[in-house]
Amino acid sequence: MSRIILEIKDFSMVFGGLRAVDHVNIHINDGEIVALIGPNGAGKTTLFNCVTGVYKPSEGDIAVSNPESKVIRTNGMKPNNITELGLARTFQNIRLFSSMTALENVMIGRHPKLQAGIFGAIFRDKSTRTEEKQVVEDSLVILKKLGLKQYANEPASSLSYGAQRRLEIARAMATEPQLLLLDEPAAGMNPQETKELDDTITRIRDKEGITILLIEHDMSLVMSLSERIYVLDYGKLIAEGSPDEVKANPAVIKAYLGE
Amino acid sequence: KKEEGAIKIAVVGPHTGDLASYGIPTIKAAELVVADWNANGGVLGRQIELVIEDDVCKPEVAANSAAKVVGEGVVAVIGHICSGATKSAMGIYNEANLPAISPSATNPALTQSGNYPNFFRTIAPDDAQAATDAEFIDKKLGLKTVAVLHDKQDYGKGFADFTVASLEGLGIEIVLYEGITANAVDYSAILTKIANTDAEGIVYGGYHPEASKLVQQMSQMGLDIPFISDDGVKDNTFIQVAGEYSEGVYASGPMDTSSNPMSQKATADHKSTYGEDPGAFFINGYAATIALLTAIENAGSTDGVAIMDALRSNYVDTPLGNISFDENGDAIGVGFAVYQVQNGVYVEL
Amino acid sequence: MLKVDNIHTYYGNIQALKGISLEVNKGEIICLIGANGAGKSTTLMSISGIEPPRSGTVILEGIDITGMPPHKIVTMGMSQVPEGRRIFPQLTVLENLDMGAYLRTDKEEMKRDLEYVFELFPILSQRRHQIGGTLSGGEQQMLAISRALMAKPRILLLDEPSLGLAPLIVQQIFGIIVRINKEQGTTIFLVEQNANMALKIADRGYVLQNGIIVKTDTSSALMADEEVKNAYLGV
Amino acid sequence: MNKVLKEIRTSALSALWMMILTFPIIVIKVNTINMTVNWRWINLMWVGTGTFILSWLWRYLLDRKENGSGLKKTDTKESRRFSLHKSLNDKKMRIPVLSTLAVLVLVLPLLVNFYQVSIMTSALIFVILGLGLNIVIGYGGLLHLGYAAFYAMGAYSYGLMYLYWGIPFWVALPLGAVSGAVFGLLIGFPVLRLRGDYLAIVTLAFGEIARLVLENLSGFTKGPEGIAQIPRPGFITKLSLQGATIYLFYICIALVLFTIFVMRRIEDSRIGRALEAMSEDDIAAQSMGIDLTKAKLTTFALGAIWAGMAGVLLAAKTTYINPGSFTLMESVMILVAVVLGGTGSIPGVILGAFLVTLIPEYFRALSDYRMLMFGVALVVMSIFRPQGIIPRVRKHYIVGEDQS
Amino acid sequence: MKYFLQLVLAGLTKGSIYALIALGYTMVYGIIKLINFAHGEIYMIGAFTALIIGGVLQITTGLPPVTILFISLAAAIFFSAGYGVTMENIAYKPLRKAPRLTALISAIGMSLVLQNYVLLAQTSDFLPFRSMIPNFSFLIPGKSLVTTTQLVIMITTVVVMIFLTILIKFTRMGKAMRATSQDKVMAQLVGIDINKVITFTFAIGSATAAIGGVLIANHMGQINFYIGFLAGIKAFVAAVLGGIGSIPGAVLGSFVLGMAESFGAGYISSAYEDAFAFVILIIILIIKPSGLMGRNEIEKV
Ligand SMILES: Nc1ncnc2c1ncn2[C@@H]1O[C@H](COP(=O)(O)OP(=O)(O)OP(=O)(O)O)[C@@H](O)[C@H]1O
Ligand SMILES: Nc1ncnc2c1ncn2[C@@H]1O[C@H](COP(=O)(O)OP(=O)(O)OP(=O)(O)O)[C@@H](O)[C@H]1O
Ligand SMILES: [Mg+2]
Ligand SMILES: [Mg+2]
Repeated sequence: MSRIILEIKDFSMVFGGLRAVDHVNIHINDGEIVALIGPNGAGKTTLFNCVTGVYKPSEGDIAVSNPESKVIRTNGMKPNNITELGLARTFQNIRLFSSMTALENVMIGRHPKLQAGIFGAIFRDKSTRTEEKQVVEDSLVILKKLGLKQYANEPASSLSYGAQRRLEIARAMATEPQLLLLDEPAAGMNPQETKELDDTITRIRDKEGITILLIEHDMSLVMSLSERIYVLDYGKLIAEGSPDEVKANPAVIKAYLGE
Repeated sequence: KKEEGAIKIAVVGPHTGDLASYGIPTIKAAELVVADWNANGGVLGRQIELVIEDDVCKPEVAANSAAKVVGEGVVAVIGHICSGATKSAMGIYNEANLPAISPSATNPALTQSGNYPNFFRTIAPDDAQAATDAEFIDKKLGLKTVAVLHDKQDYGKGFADFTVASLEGLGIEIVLYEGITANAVDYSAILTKIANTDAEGIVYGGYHPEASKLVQQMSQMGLDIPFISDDGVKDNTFIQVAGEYSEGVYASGPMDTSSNPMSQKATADHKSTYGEDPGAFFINGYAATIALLTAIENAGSTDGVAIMDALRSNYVDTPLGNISFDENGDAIGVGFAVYQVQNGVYVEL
Repeated sequence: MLKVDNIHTYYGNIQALKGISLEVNKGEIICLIGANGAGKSTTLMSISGIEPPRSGTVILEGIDITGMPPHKIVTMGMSQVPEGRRIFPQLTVLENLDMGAYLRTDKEEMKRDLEYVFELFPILSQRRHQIGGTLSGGEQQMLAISRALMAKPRILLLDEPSLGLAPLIVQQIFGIIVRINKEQGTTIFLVEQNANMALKIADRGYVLQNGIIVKTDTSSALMADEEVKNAYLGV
Repeated sequence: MNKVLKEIRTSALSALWMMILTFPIIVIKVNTINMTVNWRWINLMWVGTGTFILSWLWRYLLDRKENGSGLKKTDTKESRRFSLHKSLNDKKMRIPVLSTLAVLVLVLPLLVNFYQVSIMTSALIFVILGLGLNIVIGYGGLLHLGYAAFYAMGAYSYGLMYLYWGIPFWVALPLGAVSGAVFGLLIGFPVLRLRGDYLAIVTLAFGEIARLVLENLSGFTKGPEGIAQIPRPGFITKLSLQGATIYLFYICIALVLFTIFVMRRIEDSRIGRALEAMSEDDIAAQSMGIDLTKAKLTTFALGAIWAGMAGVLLAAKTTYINPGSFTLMESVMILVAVVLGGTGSIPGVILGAFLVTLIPEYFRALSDYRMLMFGVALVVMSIFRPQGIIPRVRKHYIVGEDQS
Repeated sequence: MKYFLQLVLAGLTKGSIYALIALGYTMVYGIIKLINFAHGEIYMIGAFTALIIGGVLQITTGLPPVTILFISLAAAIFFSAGYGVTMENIAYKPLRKAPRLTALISAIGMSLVLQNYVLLAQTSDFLPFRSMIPNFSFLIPGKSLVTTTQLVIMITTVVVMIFLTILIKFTRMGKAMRATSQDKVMAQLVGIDINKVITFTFAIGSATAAIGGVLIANHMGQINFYIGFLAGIKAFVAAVLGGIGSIPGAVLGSFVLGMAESFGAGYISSAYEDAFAFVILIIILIIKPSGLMGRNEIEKV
């Protein structure tokens, strides 16, 4: 039995009168690829926002376990502290540091893994120097993994949409997460590009052992990639199971898939 | 040393920015005097040339302006206008051995501390003025309690502080002592506060723009107690701006200049040349320029030490009267009197 | 109806369009496909005057609109669903829709059209007083499309209308596009990544690569084209 | 030909409009006391002709800027302008260029007169201020309108410590930096949640409060009267004014070099990157593990250190300080230096600081028109160099040869 | 109690004065998010124009003061609007796509230009601004509480606020203004002529400033070329305190400032008058980081 990395218990998020997420229970095991799907406005992104600390959950519990299986409750924690626990994410509306280069974007991702403080920066002692060198190297490696190396010195804003989406993944990976949360990584990509993304994500899980939770509306990607699927509708969990189970679930077909 | 060409004299003060109206009249005064003298053959047989520099009344800019005019080879300085700027500039003039005559810097330390040996002024220091006012309040007005306001600036606060000291010495009670914000749009709150004390009069240290707003609002509020102020208010602009509200206001200032023919001439010249009435410290600037040029004439040279000696040892006729300068650089003969606005003119009491 | 002739568009010193020519006839659905960064969005922006081309001409119904300010072009009956949705973030859903109908004065008709878009997207109706900026991604996309419909355009430019929408809605969207094309005779110029779907409903298509049109044909021919299949259809 | 006619028409219309617009203020001068009106019709002619010519020139230049005609020309200009910057990055050129510069700077005070040294020192102090504010605005992306308060902290640290304990310059300098930093942290805490212009206004408020306190606590700070006779730094013995000024000039040079050195290091470090990430997108930055609280406080403290030092230098240079030197306008001018030169760009900010201090000085020849022309210069430079005069150039990392 | 009421009135007076300037400020600020440093100068030019035109009329004609007041007010509105629009055209329009801070520098430059232009063309001195507002006889009994000018200022503030609110909320132009302020590109794509909208906004904002200039000058009794600087800063503070772009917010922010200053001066010390205003400002913004009436800047992530 593998360890549960993320456990969401009886969790709700309320905006004014609107219950965007309604008593949801979700758990993610170490090493899985899990998808979260559902109609527009179902509350998927909101769930991500709460898990990563951007919003404060209204009710319920969110807990993350670290590699030593110590369980830490993260409700109300700041996003940066959650990142330090090994959660990293991408954003549905791309949020890169747009005037920084692709490489610098990834270097920012390395931030929590580095030590150098202000005095290190100014005096640039030996350890800082090696660290700095290491950051550049490590970041380049990550860029290469996502096929972005040729854009290393380009400002992020000048990359095409698809490249920007991949750069978001690269930046999130730079924090060395145990769990990577991807919000619609294939949006704006054509079917060919989506296929390449499929391979990339599989590789990240297999090679790096990073667990993945993704939101996606592209069913071809979801079905081929994920091992388990959660379906949200109007904030409520309406289905859970393997791709085949979900595909055949009448409630899901009615609310989401169509036909 | 080259003894040919024009003799250069610097005029330094705020010529742009919020305090420009205190600096520009002195330029005009100097220009008028110099034009007069140049028409009559200049000084020491040489023409006089003005070097005009802006210091915005800021110490750090004043230091640069001072360095600039020293570099231009001026022989003396008319200025600066603000005491703070003057203090930062004086070090440079001392070093270069240049006398500086200010028409308006009234901070007592400038003459009394001994730190600024090259400094002269054609205006009395704050403490002397304050003493005059305090005595007037005590003897003539017979007030027992007063409220003291100032504009939180160098000049106004200095005056207010010295007045408070003098008044307390005379046993008059200060029921309120506060700074007000210069340039504010309304003073009803502080005036209301004063109305709620038993102050029999208001002493204000500062300049005329705030004073005219204060008296206007006092009258509108029906706060009918004497308003006593300083030389910054004893200015015709005050009467023009405050109009009817200025009636009855007391202000101290140098003794009887309006009847002085030189002063009348200076004002008339200003009107004919610039088409308007002169502004603040115009007469002081005029007197400073005359005193300086006369001193150069008397010294027979443009050497700083000689000029300073001449300033100290000779009396000269100026619109301020017949004046000279004492050891510290304060003008002798620039006494103070208290005036009151009566029928739209300041009348000496 | 719309004729684009050899336009070159730059972002600063970077050339994004390198001589694009295309034609859209009245009543057609035309689809433009291409990889990320090919210049699809730029083409739309150049047509609508936001990024006017440095050279070349754009002709709308016989009138040269090159270099015309965008709002004038809109007056001529063109409307756009831009890339990135561009919802007015501080306005409510209703206000956003109202803004779409900025140029219209026919109050009664507008009311009916409002009912129409709410019928198309019931979720918007539920969210009608919510601030646009807080809508979910897909809801915003629906709002952007509805807003463009509210203008009752004669020609509609759509930049990736299906982006971020649930499969069910995607099918609906394409249905709607066909419907307004058929029912109201609106000419459609469609940019899509979901090329399979787009070509299915389009009459003709253009393929854009690095700022140049490399292919144009009927939709069925393009769908059968090997190169197109490999590069864009993912089969 | 048609085009020329059209241009003439537009210019004529602009001229006419400006003549109407400026009419009351330019032409009429009333004296409500003497009840006289002075009509200065001649001025209208100046406005008319001036606008006619300038509007033509203006449109020509704007057109050139927009449409990039003469693109090549600006390109070469660009490369020339950056040549210093470039040659500094070129290893072979670095040593000769730097040493020439060094020699030039070292002998400068001996070549020019006292005034020039004095304004150069002022400019150098402003460079330090500009670089310090650049941390807050350029890197941290926080619009700070109360920077003069930090500057005042430094100046008053020296002024007061000298006044009460006779502490000398060299002790005051680091203490000024420390008090700046402490003050920066104090301001930093309450404003953590604020963004954009809401932050700007609160910093403005802090700046003004600081000045008001200096003004009103006259028992302690000497109030508006200010602190006079602050000593210039002495070198072994007390120096003459000339000597002290030149000495201070060298001290400023050294501190500017030190500042540049530190700035370059910060810019290119983990901390610098974190600040920049925060300024670009704070939510994404937080999601990358950056602690915003820490980053913001660091920004304020780091920025304030330099203002503190600059303040000590100012006090030493003018020997007199009063609250009037630390007004909102001062904060604004430092901001102008940063943005005009190029937000985030070290050489840009340096140039900006020089321009902001030296333009008004060298415009002295224009006398009355000095500040008018300075204003015009600001508008024109903003429009024709919107990214700053020397925009920031990002570091280019060598990606390695293998293209696999 | 009477003292308290007097302070409230003093605060109201000050508040309405600030509001009159802040209203125009917040219009422009709301739409192009520019910290318009030169707004205060437009206000100053309004006052100067009224002084000049009023003076000329007074000297050369025998019109009654009220007529002169209205003519010079009209002139002030016309010319201030003209200056505002021209300034936008020259100094801000080319910077629409530039970084915000660059536009701010241009505004600072413009402010210096206008200040020194008036300084050079007119004078550095304070000029008396004769009150042109006749005294209402029904106010005479309560003279110590409120003067005619104060009353006129307060009423005008309310009227202008209502007018602007209606303009923005209910008119087509207002709709266009809101769209333009949020997304200029999209505004164009729904058919809005953003140049026209921005020009209009500057015209209205400047006209409001002119009204402020004339009335406030009436109240203060004097003007010079520098009065705009502080006015502009206070307007900026009030506008931000109220919530950027919110018309009622600007008025509320102004009243809070006015009251803070009045009570600070009345109960503690007028030396720290401004400091109280700023302290209140800081406290309010710490509690409510997007101003009193500002919509919380919701950011959907
Ligand atoms: N800050 C907010 N304030 C008010 N309502 C909000 C806020 N954020 C989200 N909502 C609402 O909550 C619901 C869930 O939004 P969410 O973004 O989580 O949807 P989603 O499942 O990610 O949809 P999509 O697939 O379209 O991105 C939506 O109806 C949205 O309008
Ligand atoms: N604002 C901009 N500044 C500079 N370059 C830009 C800008 N917008 C687009 N580009 C560049 O222009 C080219 C065309 O971009 P465009 O957005 O038109 O592509 P697209 O075909 O719409 O791609 P996508 O599928 O990613 O939306 C790209 O190389 C892009 O990097
Ligand atoms: Mg979502
Ligand atoms: Mg696109």
